[in-house]
Amino acid sequence: MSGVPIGIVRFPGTNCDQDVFDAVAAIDGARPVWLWHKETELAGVRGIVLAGGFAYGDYLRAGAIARFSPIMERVIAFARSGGPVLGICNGFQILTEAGLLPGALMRNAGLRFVCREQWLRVDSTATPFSRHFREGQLVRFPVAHGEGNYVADDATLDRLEGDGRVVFRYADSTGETGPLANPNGSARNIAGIADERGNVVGLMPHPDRAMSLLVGSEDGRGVFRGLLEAAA
Amino acid sequence: MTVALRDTPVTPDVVAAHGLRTDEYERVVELLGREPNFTELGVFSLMWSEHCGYKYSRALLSEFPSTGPQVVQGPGENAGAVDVGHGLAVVFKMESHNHPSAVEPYQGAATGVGGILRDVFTMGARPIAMLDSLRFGALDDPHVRYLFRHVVRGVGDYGNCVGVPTVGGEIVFDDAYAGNPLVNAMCLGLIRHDDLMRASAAGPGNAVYVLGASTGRDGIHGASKLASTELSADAAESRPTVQIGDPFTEKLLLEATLELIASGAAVGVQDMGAAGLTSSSSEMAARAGTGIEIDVALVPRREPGMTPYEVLLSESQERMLVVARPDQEAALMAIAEKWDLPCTRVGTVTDDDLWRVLEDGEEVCRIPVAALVDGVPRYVREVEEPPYLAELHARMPGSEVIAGVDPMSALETLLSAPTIASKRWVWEQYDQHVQTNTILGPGPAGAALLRIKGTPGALAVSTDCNGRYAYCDPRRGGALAVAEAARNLACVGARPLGVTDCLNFGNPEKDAVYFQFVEAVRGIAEACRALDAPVVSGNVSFYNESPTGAIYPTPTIGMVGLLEDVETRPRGDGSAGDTLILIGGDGAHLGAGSLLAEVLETVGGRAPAVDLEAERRHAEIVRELVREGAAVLAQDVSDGGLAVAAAEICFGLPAGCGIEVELPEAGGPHGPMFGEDGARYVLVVPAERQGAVRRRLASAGVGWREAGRVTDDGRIRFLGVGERPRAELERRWRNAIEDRMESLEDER
Amino acid sequence: MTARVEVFVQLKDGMLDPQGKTLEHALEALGYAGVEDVRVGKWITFAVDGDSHEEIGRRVDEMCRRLLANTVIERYSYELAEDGR
Amino acid sequence: MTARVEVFVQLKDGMLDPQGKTLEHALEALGYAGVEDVRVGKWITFAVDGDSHEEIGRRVDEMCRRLLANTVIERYSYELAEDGR
Ligand SMILES: Nc1ncnc2c1ncn2[C@@H]1O[C@H](COP(=O)(O)OP(=O)(O)O)[C@@H](O)[C@H]1O
Ligand SMILES: [Mg+2]
Repeated sequence: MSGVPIGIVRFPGTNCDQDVFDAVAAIDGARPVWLWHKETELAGVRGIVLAGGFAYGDYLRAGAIARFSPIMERVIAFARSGGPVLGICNGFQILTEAGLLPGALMRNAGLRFVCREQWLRVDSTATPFSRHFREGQLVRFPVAHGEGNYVADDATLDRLEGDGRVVFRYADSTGETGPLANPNGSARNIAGIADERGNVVGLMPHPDRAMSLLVGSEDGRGVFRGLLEAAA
Repeated sequence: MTVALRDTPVTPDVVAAHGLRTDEYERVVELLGREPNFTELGVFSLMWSEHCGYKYSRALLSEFPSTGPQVVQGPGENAGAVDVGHGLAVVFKMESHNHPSAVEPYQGAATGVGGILRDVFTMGARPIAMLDSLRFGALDDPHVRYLFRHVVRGVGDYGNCVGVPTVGGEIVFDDAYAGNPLVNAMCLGLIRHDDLMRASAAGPGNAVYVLGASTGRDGIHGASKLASTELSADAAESRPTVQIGDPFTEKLLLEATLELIASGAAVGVQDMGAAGLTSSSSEMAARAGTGIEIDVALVPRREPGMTPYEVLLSESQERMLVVARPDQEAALMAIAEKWDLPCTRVGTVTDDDLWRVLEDGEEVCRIPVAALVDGVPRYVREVEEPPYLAELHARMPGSEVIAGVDPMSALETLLSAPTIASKRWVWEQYDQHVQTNTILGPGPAGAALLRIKGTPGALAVSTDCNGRYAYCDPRRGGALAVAEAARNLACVGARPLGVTDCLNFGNPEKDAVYFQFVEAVRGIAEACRALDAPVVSGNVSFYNESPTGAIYPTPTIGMVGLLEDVETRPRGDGSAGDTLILIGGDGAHLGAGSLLAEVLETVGGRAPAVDLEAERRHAEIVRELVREGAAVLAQDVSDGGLAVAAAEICFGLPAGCGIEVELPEAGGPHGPMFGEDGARYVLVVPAERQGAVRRRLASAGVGWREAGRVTDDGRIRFLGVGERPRAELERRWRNAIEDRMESLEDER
Repeated sequence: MTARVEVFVQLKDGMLDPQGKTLEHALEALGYAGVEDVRVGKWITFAVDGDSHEEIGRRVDEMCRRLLANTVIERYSYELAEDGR
Repeated sequence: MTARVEVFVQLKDGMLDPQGKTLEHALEALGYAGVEDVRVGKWITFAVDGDSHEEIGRRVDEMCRRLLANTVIERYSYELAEDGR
């Protein structure tokens, strides 16, 4: 099988690995490659996705244990060297625990796991993963998480907004980003953010579950096309 | 303490404490040719319990049809399986975890999900969906809210963590379940035919391994009962019977098990569920016609000082029993290592047909496998119809009482009754989408629809049961549960492939309960025959009683069906101008129905009569019209009759749409609006398809009438009766449960 | 008086503690040898006023049994201190 | 020596604690007046051996910073005791 190798990290307890694998495989020119958490080499992948799920059961804190897996040293180095890294849901939580993205994801304000179709407003197209959207465009990805409540101190939040690093915000079908559209209490309705250089992005909603109208939305394709182009 | 336990003499009280009747004990002595020792007694009491041995139900369950060209695996294995074409089969089963959930709702529900998942992946199938069928008392009782809240959390947290979507289910709130909630979980898995693994301990000389979690004193009921009499209070304290779920370990166990089955690293695999090591090892030997020898000293423990009795009877979760050939051991160990799971050799398959247990080589049990597994006594008895039924049937409100009910406010009451209202508050706590197969999840339709990747087809699945029907008319109730499931499938264009069941009843030693069971089973058998839905797996849960009496008999049906071409699924996009077609004629039957229960707050009358021929023909025609796209949306008429069905259709239409329903001139509106007569559907038909639909219905000789239309005025109107703004009714329906659950915590 | 209350909740002995077990492995993997018997419980703190130490103690114990601990599977203990604020 | 360790983890002041708030409301609903400032944290206990009290202390502190607490949002404290088993 040919194509640009995109690594999908499998931690014990990752459960969206196959979904992400399928999403990557659905993009012409991309080739999904498994990265086992115990490995210490990246096998030449050009982009990396940390998939959703419950690595180590989310025990103690979501992402807390996974971020110490052997593979993560390589992932961190790859990210620091500018390689495209996407963290979806649990992957986002792991990226914050690993310090690749600022802030933290706390228990949902409603204290309940929440799974629903969710509208997002694209606030920055300056990352590989959002460049195929228009600024202000509404996209629909499902959310499914119990610890998606994004928190950071005001200084950090201001910096994120100032630098255009808030990539996705929870919105309603009209684009309103008020509390009613916020599924988990996240600060300023933040659903996804980028690091300084934009090559590392984490988001709670699932573009990997939005790859076909048959299951509700195909808005996720743009995210993975962008990943491929950045990796190529 | 442990010594005391091990050497406890087997006195009549000890036998009684183990729930064995004297004649059963004599049978044990006869089969052994001697008195059992304490450990052996515990083993028999477990294997001969209803839960493992089905002594009251087995004989009757054989009345179920269980064969058919599509059946790949019928009853007898961990789960049943039916063919879905393209070399694939669906493995499915339903299981109850009622009592554990009553004691500890969160862990009880969680471990219930864990158990049914293992039943499915033990067979080599990857679990692709869960459904949960739940019963609670009324939500105004804080303890019921506590149970409900934590059961839902338990179901969600476990399935979400393992990564299996919960795509459907049902929930009923009724005082009949106040002291005894029901938690039934159904799991579906997908597998290639040739990967199907049977749980047999074949090949004398092969080794037996325990894979997964270590063994603690979880769920040792017999022992704990004993403990409370023989041990000091605090010692009893330290013998938990509540099992704690570990979904993370389950996920590892799932992946490891599928990998070792796919790579041919095992001869047989069996999950260690109820009765743990004892039933798993003896049943595997029984299936293979071999013997088995286990040394409990080799079983990894979580706690010190466990006796053979405790190790054998422990119900610790997330464990598998694996049988492998010597040449498979290396591969097996490598897989266990990869997934960080302990895998320990604990015994050997033998050819002496004996179930032998050693402790450090010293024999503690020596029982013929056949005695344990096939020796189970079977009880069948003739019982008469209990008098309560005649009284119930007579207790039907008079027509003047019914006539006094204001139809529109009755509709408001029905839509905001938690049993009928939207279950959104529940299923939003469940991951409905992981694995990306969910075309229709909870909510939109009575049945869920899942694509089967790599094929053009989709699976439809629904769980259904109306316990009130079964209480008023056990036989009809059993049949109607099957019929409703089939209707839900027809509404998404699917035809039935097979059925699993979870038969929840009271104490079968009581004649009334036994009668309910016998009749419900017959009703299910008749309906499954008529609708070509063989029963391939199931579960029986007796003794669902509380001080306030037995629960409603609740034979929950889980039906799996196939939509060959996913492109023929209902579009669900009705719009103003579409016509409502009522199939199956107008309703008249209010007995045992929702109007009585929720509005008049009384239970009485008979359940709706069952016409299986009509069910079959109507399901057939609905299926065809849906597949042809002639009906963009189909809804079966069930709880709350045509009125509720019409309202639920309206809530699924684009904002702004309303619905207008015509009622027959003659007679009052109550029968037509709220009647729950069977074999009925409402179809939404676009203008341009109406001619075709009329012709098809006429030629099919199916009773039907035009019942109204989709409007653009955002109102729900029953001509000649009254109307309400859709938004107002929808708000009641959508928020009924959430409003009652507002406070975030309740006292236990 | 106002008291600062600390409530400690933990699974009963013998109960499987999946979090503790997983955490124990994680600590070992991080190179912390000789860590054993890890258990993850709850630590709940609050301020409450009442007439006396005893009266508050009785009330807190009741709160634990009714809400703060799940006594079917958990045991609890608590400490009271005069509020020094 | 072997030490029994107790680690206490709690959200930093100023971070609002929905779980604590919920319990506060629930306690009030159950009729417990005058309960305030409820916070729900973690109580992690384990046994660990090492050369000295100090050495163990250093190690436990490191465990907390690296794994047991997320210092972006949480603060921690711990106590060591000679293992009396
Ligand atoms: N406990 C539950 N878990 C998940 N989904 C549920 C549950 N209870 C009800 N649902 C979903 O809500 C919808 C309505 O349920 P129900 O009223 O039983 O449908 P029907 O009456 O058509 O069988 C269905 O899609 C069902 O799957
Ligand atoms: Mg139903």
